[in-house]
Amino acid sequence: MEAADIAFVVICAAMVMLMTPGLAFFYGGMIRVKSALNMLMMCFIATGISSVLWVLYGFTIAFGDSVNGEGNDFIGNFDYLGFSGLADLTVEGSDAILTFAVFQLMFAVLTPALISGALADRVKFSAWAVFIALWVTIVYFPVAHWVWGENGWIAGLEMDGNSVIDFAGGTAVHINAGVAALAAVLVIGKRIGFKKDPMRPHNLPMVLLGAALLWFGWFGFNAGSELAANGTTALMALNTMVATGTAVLGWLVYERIRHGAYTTLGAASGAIAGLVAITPSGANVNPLGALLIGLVAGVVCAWAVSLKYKLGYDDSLDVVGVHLFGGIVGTLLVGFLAVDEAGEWAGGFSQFALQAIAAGAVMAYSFVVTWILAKIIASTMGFRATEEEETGGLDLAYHAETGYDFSQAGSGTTPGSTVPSTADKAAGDKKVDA
Amino acid sequence: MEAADIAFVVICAAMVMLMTPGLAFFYGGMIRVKSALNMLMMCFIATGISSVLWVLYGFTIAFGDSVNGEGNDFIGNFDYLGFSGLADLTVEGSDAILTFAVFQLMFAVLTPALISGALADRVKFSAWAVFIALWVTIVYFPVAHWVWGENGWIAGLEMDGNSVIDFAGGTAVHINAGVAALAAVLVIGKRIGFKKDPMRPHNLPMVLLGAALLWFGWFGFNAGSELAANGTTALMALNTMVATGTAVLGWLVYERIRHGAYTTLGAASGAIAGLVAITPSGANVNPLGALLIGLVAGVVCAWAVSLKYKLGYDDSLDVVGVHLFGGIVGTLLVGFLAVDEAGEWAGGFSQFALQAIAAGAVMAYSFVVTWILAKIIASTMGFRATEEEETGGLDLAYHAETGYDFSQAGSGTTPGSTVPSTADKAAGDKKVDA
Amino acid sequence: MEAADIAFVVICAAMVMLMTPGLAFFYGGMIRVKSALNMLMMCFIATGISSVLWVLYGFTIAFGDSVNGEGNDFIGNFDYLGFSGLADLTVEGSDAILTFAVFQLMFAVLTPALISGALADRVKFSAWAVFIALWVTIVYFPVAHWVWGENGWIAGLEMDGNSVIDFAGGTAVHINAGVAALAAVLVIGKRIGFKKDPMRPHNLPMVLLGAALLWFGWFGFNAGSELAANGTTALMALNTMVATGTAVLGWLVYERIRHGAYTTLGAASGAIAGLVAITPSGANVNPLGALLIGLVAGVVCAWAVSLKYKLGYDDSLDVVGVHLFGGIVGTLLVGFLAVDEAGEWAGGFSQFALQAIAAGAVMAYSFVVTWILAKIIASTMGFRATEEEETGGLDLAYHAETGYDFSQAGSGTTPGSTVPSTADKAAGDKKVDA
Amino acid sequence: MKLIVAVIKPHRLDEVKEALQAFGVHGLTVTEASGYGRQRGHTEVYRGAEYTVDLVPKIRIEILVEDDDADQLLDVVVKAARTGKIGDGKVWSLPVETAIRVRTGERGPDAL
Amino acid sequence: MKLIVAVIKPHRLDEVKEALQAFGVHGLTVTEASGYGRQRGHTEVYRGAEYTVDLVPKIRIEILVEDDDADQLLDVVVKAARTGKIGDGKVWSLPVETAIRVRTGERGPDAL
Amino acid sequence: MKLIVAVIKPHRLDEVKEALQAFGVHGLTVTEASGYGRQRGHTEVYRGAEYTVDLVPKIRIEILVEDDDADQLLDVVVKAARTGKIGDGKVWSLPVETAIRVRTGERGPDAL
Ligand SMILES: Nc1ncnc2c1ncn2[C@@H]1O[C@H](COP(=O)(O)OP(=O)(O)O)[C@@H](O)[C@H]1O
Ligand SMILES: Nc1ncnc2c1ncn2[C@@H]1O[C@H](COP(=O)(O)OP(=O)(O)O)[C@@H](O)[C@H]1O
Ligand SMILES: Nc1ncnc2c1ncn2[C@@H]1O[C@H](COP(=O)(O)OP(=O)(O)O)[C@@H](O)[C@H]1O
Repeated sequence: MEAADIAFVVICAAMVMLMTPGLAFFYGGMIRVKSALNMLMMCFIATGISSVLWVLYGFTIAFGDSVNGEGNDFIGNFDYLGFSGLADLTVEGSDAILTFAVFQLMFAVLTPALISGALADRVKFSAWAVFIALWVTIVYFPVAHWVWGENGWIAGLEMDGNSVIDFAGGTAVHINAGVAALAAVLVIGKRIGFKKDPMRPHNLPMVLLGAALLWFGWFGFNAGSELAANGTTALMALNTMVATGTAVLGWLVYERIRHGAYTTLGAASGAIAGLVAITPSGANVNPLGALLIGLVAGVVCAWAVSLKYKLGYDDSLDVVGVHLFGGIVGTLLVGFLAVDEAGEWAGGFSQFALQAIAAGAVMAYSFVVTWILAKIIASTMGFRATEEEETGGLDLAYHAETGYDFSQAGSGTTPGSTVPSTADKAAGDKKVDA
Repeated sequence: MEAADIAFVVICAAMVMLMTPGLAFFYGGMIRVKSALNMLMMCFIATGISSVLWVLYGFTIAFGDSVNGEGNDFIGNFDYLGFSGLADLTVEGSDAILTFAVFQLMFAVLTPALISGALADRVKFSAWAVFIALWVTIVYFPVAHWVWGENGWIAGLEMDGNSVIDFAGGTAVHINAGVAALAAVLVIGKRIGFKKDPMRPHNLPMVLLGAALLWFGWFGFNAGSELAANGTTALMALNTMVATGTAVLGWLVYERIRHGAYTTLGAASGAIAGLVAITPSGANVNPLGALLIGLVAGVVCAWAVSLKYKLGYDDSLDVVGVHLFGGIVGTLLVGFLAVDEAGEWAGGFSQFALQAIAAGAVMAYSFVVTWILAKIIASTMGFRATEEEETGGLDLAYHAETGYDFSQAGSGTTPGSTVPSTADKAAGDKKVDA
Repeated sequence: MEAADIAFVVICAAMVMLMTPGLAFFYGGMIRVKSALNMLMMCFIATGISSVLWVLYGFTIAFGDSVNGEGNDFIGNFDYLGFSGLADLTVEGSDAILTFAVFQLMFAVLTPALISGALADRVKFSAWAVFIALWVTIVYFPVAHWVWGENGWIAGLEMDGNSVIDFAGGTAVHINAGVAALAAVLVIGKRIGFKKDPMRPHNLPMVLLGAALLWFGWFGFNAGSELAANGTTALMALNTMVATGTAVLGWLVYERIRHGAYTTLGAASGAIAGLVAITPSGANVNPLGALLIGLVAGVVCAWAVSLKYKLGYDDSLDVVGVHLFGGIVGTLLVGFLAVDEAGEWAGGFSQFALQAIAAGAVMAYSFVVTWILAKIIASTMGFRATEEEETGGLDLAYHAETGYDFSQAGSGTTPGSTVPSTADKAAGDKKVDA
Repeated sequence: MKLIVAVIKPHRLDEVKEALQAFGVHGLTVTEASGYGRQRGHTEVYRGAEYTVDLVPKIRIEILVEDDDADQLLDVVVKAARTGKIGDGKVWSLPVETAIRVRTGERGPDAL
Repeated sequence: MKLIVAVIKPHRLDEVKEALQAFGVHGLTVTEASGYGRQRGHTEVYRGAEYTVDLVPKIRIEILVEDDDADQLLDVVVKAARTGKIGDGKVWSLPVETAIRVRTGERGPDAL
Repeated sequence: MKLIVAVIKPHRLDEVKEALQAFGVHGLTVTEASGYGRQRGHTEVYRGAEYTVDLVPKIRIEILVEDDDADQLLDVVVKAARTGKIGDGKVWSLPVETAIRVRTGERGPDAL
């Protein structure tokens, strides 16, 4: 691998890493203050769990065959369990594999974290940890293989000489996470007070901070997916920016007409919707196409976030509305808007059909498997927080912490705390019930 | 274009993208809490608007002639309306153009956003959107052409074999935005309570966050402007850091002597002042010169922010004091401090004269055109919020939102909200008056 | 230097720059609200001071001999005072030196800032500024030379053909700062109310934001230390991620068992502990080794942060617990876990002994010199804030500011402020006592 | 006139507000408070230091009422605020000497 | 002694404070509050869900005064707080039994 | 019954709470407040504009007590809150007509 490309992809990997905290802030700011830390933690724990599993078996399930060509339609081979052999830098091409491994790891961290927004504010922290460990194992790693693996069946689909277009993860990441979110909330049920109590974002600047970090990192996500720095990379970066721009405008205008205000939350949400939609498509459309994809995504997602009230599923932070719908918009529209290397129109029915098949397959698999998984967790260890924990706030219930203490009071804390006990007592003294 | 340079510039573009949210936080933290979201939105909307216009006609006005050499002194040609032809990756050099286009787009987003700080806390959101759409069209795109375009008249100026030095945008970006800010506030007038009511920053850590993101992104802005990775790039990066360092110290020491305290806001402001001043000059001075430029910028800007009280114009967040003065300091000082490639002194009177002409021309054009533009908006759709909106806060008035809700109250919101209505009513139900 | 490597290292430098603000937020969020700005300022001031000193004499002390080979075991030569000659881009290799200079400058900014967390909440701002100016001069610059300088004595150590492994700064940065923190707090003493008053973090999302920015920047810190983009770079990036992952898990599990909760602060602290430990070691272990180093660091540091209560030194934000212990874990463990280029085990007793010598030497030197330095400052200008300043909060005492003003009150400020006086009075009117 | 002060659980505010409206009271003033009492607080953990926080969030409501309504109103508030669990709070009434509506200067019952 | 409590619009605090100073009162205690009353609240929109927020920000002031000054002071406060628009708030007075300055232990009028 | 209200320096809250517990009082309600009085405020500086902030943070405590305990309790609070420096605050007591425990409906002394 060229030094320039390693440099590019390693830095893109760091940028994509920043997306998970970005997502945590994006989500965390939307949550009521009493459970905001729990929301952040749902995202952060994904980093730990996916990183470990990636080394142990995740990489080899998803991309084992990208190294040596052996594997099947559904999963990679198991040659690289524990990353065995991958630190041998004297092997030709090992730099490329390691670079790819660190870049793709960030996707494996982000994808399960995306789901957390739907389940927010009502699940047991320990159940969530178990859920994502299992989910990446049986859903994400295989699906990543299907779409991007050397022998993945979706990667291999062909129709009239066309192949599925999913440049940076419309199906494997966004549709996958979005539909999993839907399946999971159908199992775990609604928050107490859904549609009755107000659930106002506790910190909108934090939401915008999250959106900004996501946006920044998304350049790494999208442009970095070329795994090299060239004209396609630049086109993808440009399209990523302009699609996001129209998506912001689209969402805001929809909101102004429909609800009478240009909201900050709408602007942030529109940006994410645009970024989601341009993810699969941005390397295969021209900038005017990108403008259109962004616009459609902004409007469609602005509409889709109200569905939960109409249909009655409680997707707390609209993972379905933004990621599933945004992902579908991008994945399908590129079927019509695709251009080839020379900028000539290359879309059409067969491309569209391919896109629809890919999207449908991921949706079906992810929905069914996630639903079963959630059911199993719900009926064994239990998925939901107790009513008391949910009402009192998950931060105290699971993390024994309070997010903020702005009291100007002398000792800087909510008056009434007593001195720290320095943990000289029996271990295992349970503070919380996670 | 070399892969290394594409990699470098694409990542720099992403870093510059992050500057606009950075600016939003820098500004937003300084605003009173009741209008903080509006401040953020003034910056975010610039992203949407400039991105769309860039694709439609902005790029071709500013840089159309950089592609095929035709164009005139004042604007580029119109060959690339709608980015036509620019997604053809088989054309030699298309990678360079796309890379340049995405990098320069970020400048076109940031520059109008800079102005927002001056108008903060009192303008109609819709008027602001219209204003920046027009402003980038008739001010920014042409001026960018003058300074950086293949045939731009400022780029073409010569005197004694010297040309104007504006490496990364002292004139086109900072002086331009700073003087436009001045023109606009002269038209729209002062905030209610200016010089009477206290207008304390609502969130200083947010100001520092913004400064930090700006600082980080500025490496992309400054070093990326070389459009390649080489010794000049490294020199620019180094000078960017050290000039910022002395500017922080300069501002803090000035404040300590003059006002008796080292303030956090001063440190953040000093950093921005230093970054502004090193923007045009950093590739053409040695590190000692950079230290000096930073120091002068820190002190001058610390002094200049008080001018508004003395002269009586209400530049809410000191865009004039920081960007106009900082830009002038950097643009003029490099006239004396310039060194050539070999590190030999290359400044002097003719270089200084060139710098002054460039700065003066941009100031004159931007001031006059912006003033007329603001007048037209003020006398047609109206530029100011109503008194009630301004006193009650622009967040509720235009965005139907509240920035924070830290209430530990059971339902996590300010007590007293009622259940969400799921928008099943007549569309266009106006919540706000933007 | 290759363009790809310049591109890589310059961007890594910007990423490392972001770590200092990241650290400021990480620390600032943990502090009681009344001194949070002071914490941020302790970090920000480091940027100004170290940048200036770096240009004046820091670079040449640390790395003067890396340019022309002359120098001694303990410090570099003085050929580059004031960076003389370093802006001459026509000299072959000047690009490499400038690139190296800007990258290493960021380390010289971050390292003293790390110490601030230990002294937080009780020292005079002016004394802190003087302290770090002296500390970088007599501790950091020389130690950087020892470890990374062309002729540094630690870099030159050999045993059985092995050399000390400190890829990105386990000894020079983390052990150095951690032990200096310990020495300094032993001199300045405990905060008023230590072990008695609750000192709860005022803003945990800010702590996580800081951790996220640190984590992101750390990829630049660690991978960038290769000063090139190649297989080692990729391995380091991958190991950085996975070690951090296990460290998060390690800390959380320790906390759950020992204290009964998975805390957000624990997750953030675990991440930093993992990053610290992988810093010296990440380029010389395979991913399974990285998982192990992270896990051990997470658990050891989670335990080590309680030591201050048992032993009675007041290390406010656990610089000793996290950076000293984390640094030691990484520096020593790599002695056993090291692999060579081919991925073969290369650790063992002699490697471990080398590691221990390096760590011990830095600890001894840094502890003694810092202790003397702190004593001198304490007995001349005074190091501590007065009791009144400490109780009332350092933000007002030194910075004449209040961090937050969320009052929805009409004028957006804490009711009771009076109109701004526009500084038309006698200069030097002392607001604060820094 | 009387001033009725109620310190209640935060999530009961909506119920209390609705009950008051139903009763015909159309104004009240709310402040955020913390209460210490029989209801136990909780423990927080920060880097191994365990803090006992014994103040729990409460909402404090003030309602000016005419003398005749006071007793009934007390019952309305108590009923609406009750969950039956420890920490439900207290309600008390104080005698008021004068009450004025700032806008008009009206005094006594007319001020409400 | 009396305790005068005023619930006013936040941006009138400075005027009230100045009027009190002019009157010779040199101490007061302020808390942030929210009020519910005739003044209508506003609607907020979050991702298509519209919330009606009917509590508006108010400032609550407490002033201890000697009996003789109480009546006059009520007028001073009412006048300074008035804007004439709905939501200007209420002022009321309560009888105080004892008042003590913590620093010195002085009681009654001397405590002020 | 009486209501004792104390406005004190924030960092004395713990002492007051402990003193009250020792005395046998097991409940109180706390709000954050700002006070204006003899204690001078401070000056803040934002980009060259100097603001005088004359409100200082205080803690406001309310304690319901039986009539007989009121006097003694006043002393307990005053003593625990005292630092001897300006700004120590005020304590006052008000007559209470009724007090009810929400959970049980108990009235009077039983409500405490
Ligand atoms: N003596 C008191 N004076 C003032 N407020 C009190 C008093 N006792 C209790 N409270 C308030 O009432 C709340 C509930 O009291 P608590 O003893 O916890 O439960 P309950 O009222 O159900 O017995 C407390 O949190 C506090 O705010
Ligand atoms: N009965 C009441 N008890 C306590 N506070 C009240 C009462 N009625 C009104 N208030 C307070 O006075 C404020 C103003 O009252 P409102 O009815 O809106 O306007 P106005 O006093 O001008 O008629 C309210 O926001 C509330 O804080
Ligand atoms: N007349 C008053 N009414 C209500 N509160 C008061 C009054 N005077 C003082 N206070 C409160 O008491 C606090 C301390 O008063 P101050 O005059 O500063 O000091 P001291 O009580 O020690 O003389 C003030 O900050 C304010 O909260």
